[in-house]
Amino acid sequence: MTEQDAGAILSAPLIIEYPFKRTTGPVIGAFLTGLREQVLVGSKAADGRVIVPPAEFDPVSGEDLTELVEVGPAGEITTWAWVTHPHEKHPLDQPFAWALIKPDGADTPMLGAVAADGIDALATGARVTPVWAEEREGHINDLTHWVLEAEGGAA
Amino acid sequence: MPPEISLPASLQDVEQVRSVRTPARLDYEFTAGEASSRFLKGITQKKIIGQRATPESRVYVPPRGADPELGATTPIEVEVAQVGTVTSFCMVNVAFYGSVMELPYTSALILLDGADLSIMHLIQEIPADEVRIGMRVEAVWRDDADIEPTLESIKWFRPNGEPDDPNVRIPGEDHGTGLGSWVGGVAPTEALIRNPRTGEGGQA
Amino acid sequence: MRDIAIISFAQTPAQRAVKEQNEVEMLMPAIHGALGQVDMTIDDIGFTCSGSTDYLAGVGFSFVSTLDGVGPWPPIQESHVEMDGAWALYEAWVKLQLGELDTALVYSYAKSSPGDLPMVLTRQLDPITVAPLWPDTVSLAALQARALLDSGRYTEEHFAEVAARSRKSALDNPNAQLAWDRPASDVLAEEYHVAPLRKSDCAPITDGAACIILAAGDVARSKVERPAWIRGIDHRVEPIHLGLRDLTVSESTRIAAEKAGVADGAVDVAEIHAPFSHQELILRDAIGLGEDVDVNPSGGALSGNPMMTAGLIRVGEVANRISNGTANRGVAHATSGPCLQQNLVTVLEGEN
Amino acid sequence: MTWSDIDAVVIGKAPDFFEGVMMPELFLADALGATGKPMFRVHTAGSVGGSTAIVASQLIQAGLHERVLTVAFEKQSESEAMWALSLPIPFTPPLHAGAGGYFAPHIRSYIRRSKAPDHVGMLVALKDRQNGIKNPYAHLHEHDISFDSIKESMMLWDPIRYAETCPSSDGACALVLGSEKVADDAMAEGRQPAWIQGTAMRSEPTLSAERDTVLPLGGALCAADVYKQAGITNPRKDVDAVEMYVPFSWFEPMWLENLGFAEPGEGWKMTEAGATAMDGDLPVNMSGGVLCTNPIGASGMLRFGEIAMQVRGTAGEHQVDGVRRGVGHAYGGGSQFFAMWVVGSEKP
Repeated sequence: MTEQDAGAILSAPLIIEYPFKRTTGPVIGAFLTGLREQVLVGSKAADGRVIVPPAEFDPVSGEDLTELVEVGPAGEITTWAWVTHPHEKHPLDQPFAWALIKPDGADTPMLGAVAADGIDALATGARVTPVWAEEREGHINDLTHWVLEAEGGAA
Repeated sequence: MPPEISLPASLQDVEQVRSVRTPARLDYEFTAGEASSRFLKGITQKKIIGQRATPESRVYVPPRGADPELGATTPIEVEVAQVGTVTSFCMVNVAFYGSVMELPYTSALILLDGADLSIMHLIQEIPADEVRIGMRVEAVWRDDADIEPTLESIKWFRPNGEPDDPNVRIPGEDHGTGLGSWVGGVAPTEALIRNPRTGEGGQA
Repeated sequence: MRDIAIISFAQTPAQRAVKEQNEVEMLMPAIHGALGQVDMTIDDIGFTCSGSTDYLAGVGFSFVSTLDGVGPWPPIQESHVEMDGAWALYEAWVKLQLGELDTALVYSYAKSSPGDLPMVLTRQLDPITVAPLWPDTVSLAALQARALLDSGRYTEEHFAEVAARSRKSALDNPNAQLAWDRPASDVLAEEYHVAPLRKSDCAPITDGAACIILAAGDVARSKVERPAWIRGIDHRVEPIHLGLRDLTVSESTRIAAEKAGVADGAVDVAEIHAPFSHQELILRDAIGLGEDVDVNPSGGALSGNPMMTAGLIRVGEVANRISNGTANRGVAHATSGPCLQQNLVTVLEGEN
Repeated sequence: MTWSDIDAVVIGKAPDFFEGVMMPELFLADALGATGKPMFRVHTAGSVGGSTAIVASQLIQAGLHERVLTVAFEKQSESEAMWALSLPIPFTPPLHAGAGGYFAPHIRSYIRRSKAPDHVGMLVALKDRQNGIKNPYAHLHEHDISFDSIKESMMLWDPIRYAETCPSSDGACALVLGSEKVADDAMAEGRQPAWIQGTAMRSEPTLSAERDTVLPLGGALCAADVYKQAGITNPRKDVDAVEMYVPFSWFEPMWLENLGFAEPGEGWKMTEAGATAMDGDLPVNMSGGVLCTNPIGASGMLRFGEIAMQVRGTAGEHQVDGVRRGVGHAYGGGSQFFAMWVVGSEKP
């Protein structure tokens, strides 16, 4: 190969796509069942904390966690990040906030997308409530996103 | 067995979710790299061009970027023949993802004349149960208009009419038989193998 | 413990996208560079260990074909971790502790450019409750940054100072991908990327490779004038769920630093694997570094962040500064997982 | 023993595309009881279960830890293993037809070189499937398996029949490795440990002109290394039982030769004579082996764990009497990555 050909490097699209069907196990299964029923479920850890989404194993001791309790569904933002240019794979296509949300009665927050008019509408400690999909199948996307309570969420 | 779970009242009488579909797709742009791109350019000209690291080292077809014995790039190009010898083969009766071949088909390891490592490719134009180790075969190219930078531009290999090679061997197979065993009281050592970097070793 | 030192380190220049080469082609200059510096070949190496992951370039068994780059013939003693190369170095260090072998070659590499890296990395998250939301790495880091601001310990000005200092330091690093000299106020003037993070608070996407050679005791002394001795090395992990951790601290780093013995002596230099500016602040606190420590003189991950390799490069950068006499004792840190989930700390020292 | 007794966790599995989770040990950290501890992830293709256990043992041998949990798993059902192994890569024709298509020509070469009769592969399959019936943890329990049913099963990748092929399994395996003191304590409490007498790993390139894919040098050197550590000079005599990685039946005679139990070209004669049966002089794959259970990432560790059970005398129905020393073997990639250990009932 001569020098002037040196740029002729081949490239092509490579797509990795799987339909993944995952077995949930009873704990995560209960969490997804809850989403289908518009209920949030957490698990009680050995130290009494309520963890949501429920942990199958205690994050400190590693023991099985088996006691599931209802939490929320409304809750409080513990931290957040404002996305100006949503990615096509993100849950919302308008600028939105990712937030860690601690449902009422839970001791740990869970990740969610919060719809809001702008970055100024968000604050740590703000109250949010879930928006549910009309058709639910027991999937994390059954909870499509969260909205600020002041913006019309049914508290 | 999973432990017994205690559910909140609101979920005790509803059917539990047991599985969930989480389809995922990731898009990449794959780069063939220098060695493969040079090789595949040859293919678009219906040439099979192997590569080697040094004038003495092995000729690799297709080259993958490194001579795996030397751990070195393979800048030297060597056009190899489009005929070769079947060193082993397998008749495939099972469909698999990405497969476009009609079943059954024969995929074979073919040592092209002038190359030091067999390529895997299809054998056609002969009944599948007549394919033999040692059989001499030649490349059959697609129509010129359909030639692309892939080994699939060679549709398959077919018998070229030459008599079988009775001395066919897999490259490297002498190492296996030269190993000896503990049954014979000789443990294998690296010394049995020629070190391609130093030229040392290799007595059988 | 047996005395093990880093005697050689080579890396490829950090680049946004190495489009001309496949992985083994990109990797070989690092391997050849590290061997060449100490006039060794693979025949002189007792154990080889590498770090990489299939997801970055989307090719399964990526490490199988890149092994060709070392020329593993006759067959070699070898292993691979699906982790940053810093952990491959840990495995090699353990192997040399057994006393049978005296040398080890450690390499790692990544092509992050073929895919959409922040989205590819979402595949590390809980596959049922988190990954289907596709929360990209920058957004997760921004959640951590906001929590740190809310803690009142640091401000966005502190983030900007880390961002500016790192890129200025990188001007002296020929392998850096991003290097510039602008004041922190310029960084603060940038629009938010994912608030509260700005583009300059984030590491670039990088392709690259690195290689380190370890040697024990007298073998190390025979090869180089001033080996960089590994005085301590430890790594720890935390739960992946962000809600289960206090994101404003790094407990796993704290434990690793303690076990590695960071506090046993003065630290001259530290290379911290912080892909986001605020993470350097969290990590400095967790490791227990004082104000006088020269942090990330290479420019750190903010100036070039080849996945699976940036941690190993931190070790190499500290080793170089010890070997060339500019430092006597240093700390290198590597991280993995979302928001500093898993961390490794090693302490390196010159011969006194 | 509880989670708090464990000092570190070493986990292994094969490619992450199988489950669609990148570096899944990160997401599994608390399930592994690893919070606040060192956790390490090994990936050496199919040999990974073996190499993971070896890396774990070295953490103890180096004096770093007293008790290490080592785990390996694969959940092939989450995706489809054949897909994950045959991802269509641009410019690369899909000619292999999966692992069977890759290994079948090597098996044909073995048969030609050794002049082994056709029925040897079927004898291995019959033996392993019958052994698997005795193992409650085996994936396949084929109570009506017979030589004829194997012979009549479909020829998938000639010369590999369907019944001579491993299944696609979900599964996991975990071992707790302890220091000399931990094992002494177990002995004192009447629990027989399996003493690790040697460990070894070797790698060679997939596609190199120098290598012999039928009797890979890496496998032989790996065996030579581990035997030397364990003081084995005549493996056929000094080893009581073997769990080896046999995903396609013909690999039993091939590995018998590669691991020095038979002269090159003679391994099939051991199989044919029944030497590798439960009641033979060198029982091989008492558990039913990979031919009955193949959760890829765990398959190597299962070999290592099964042989430890034999030495400890805890293998239940598939226990062979009087196993004082055994070999666990795993291989991966294109017969290029090897991991082996020798365990024994006696302290080395």
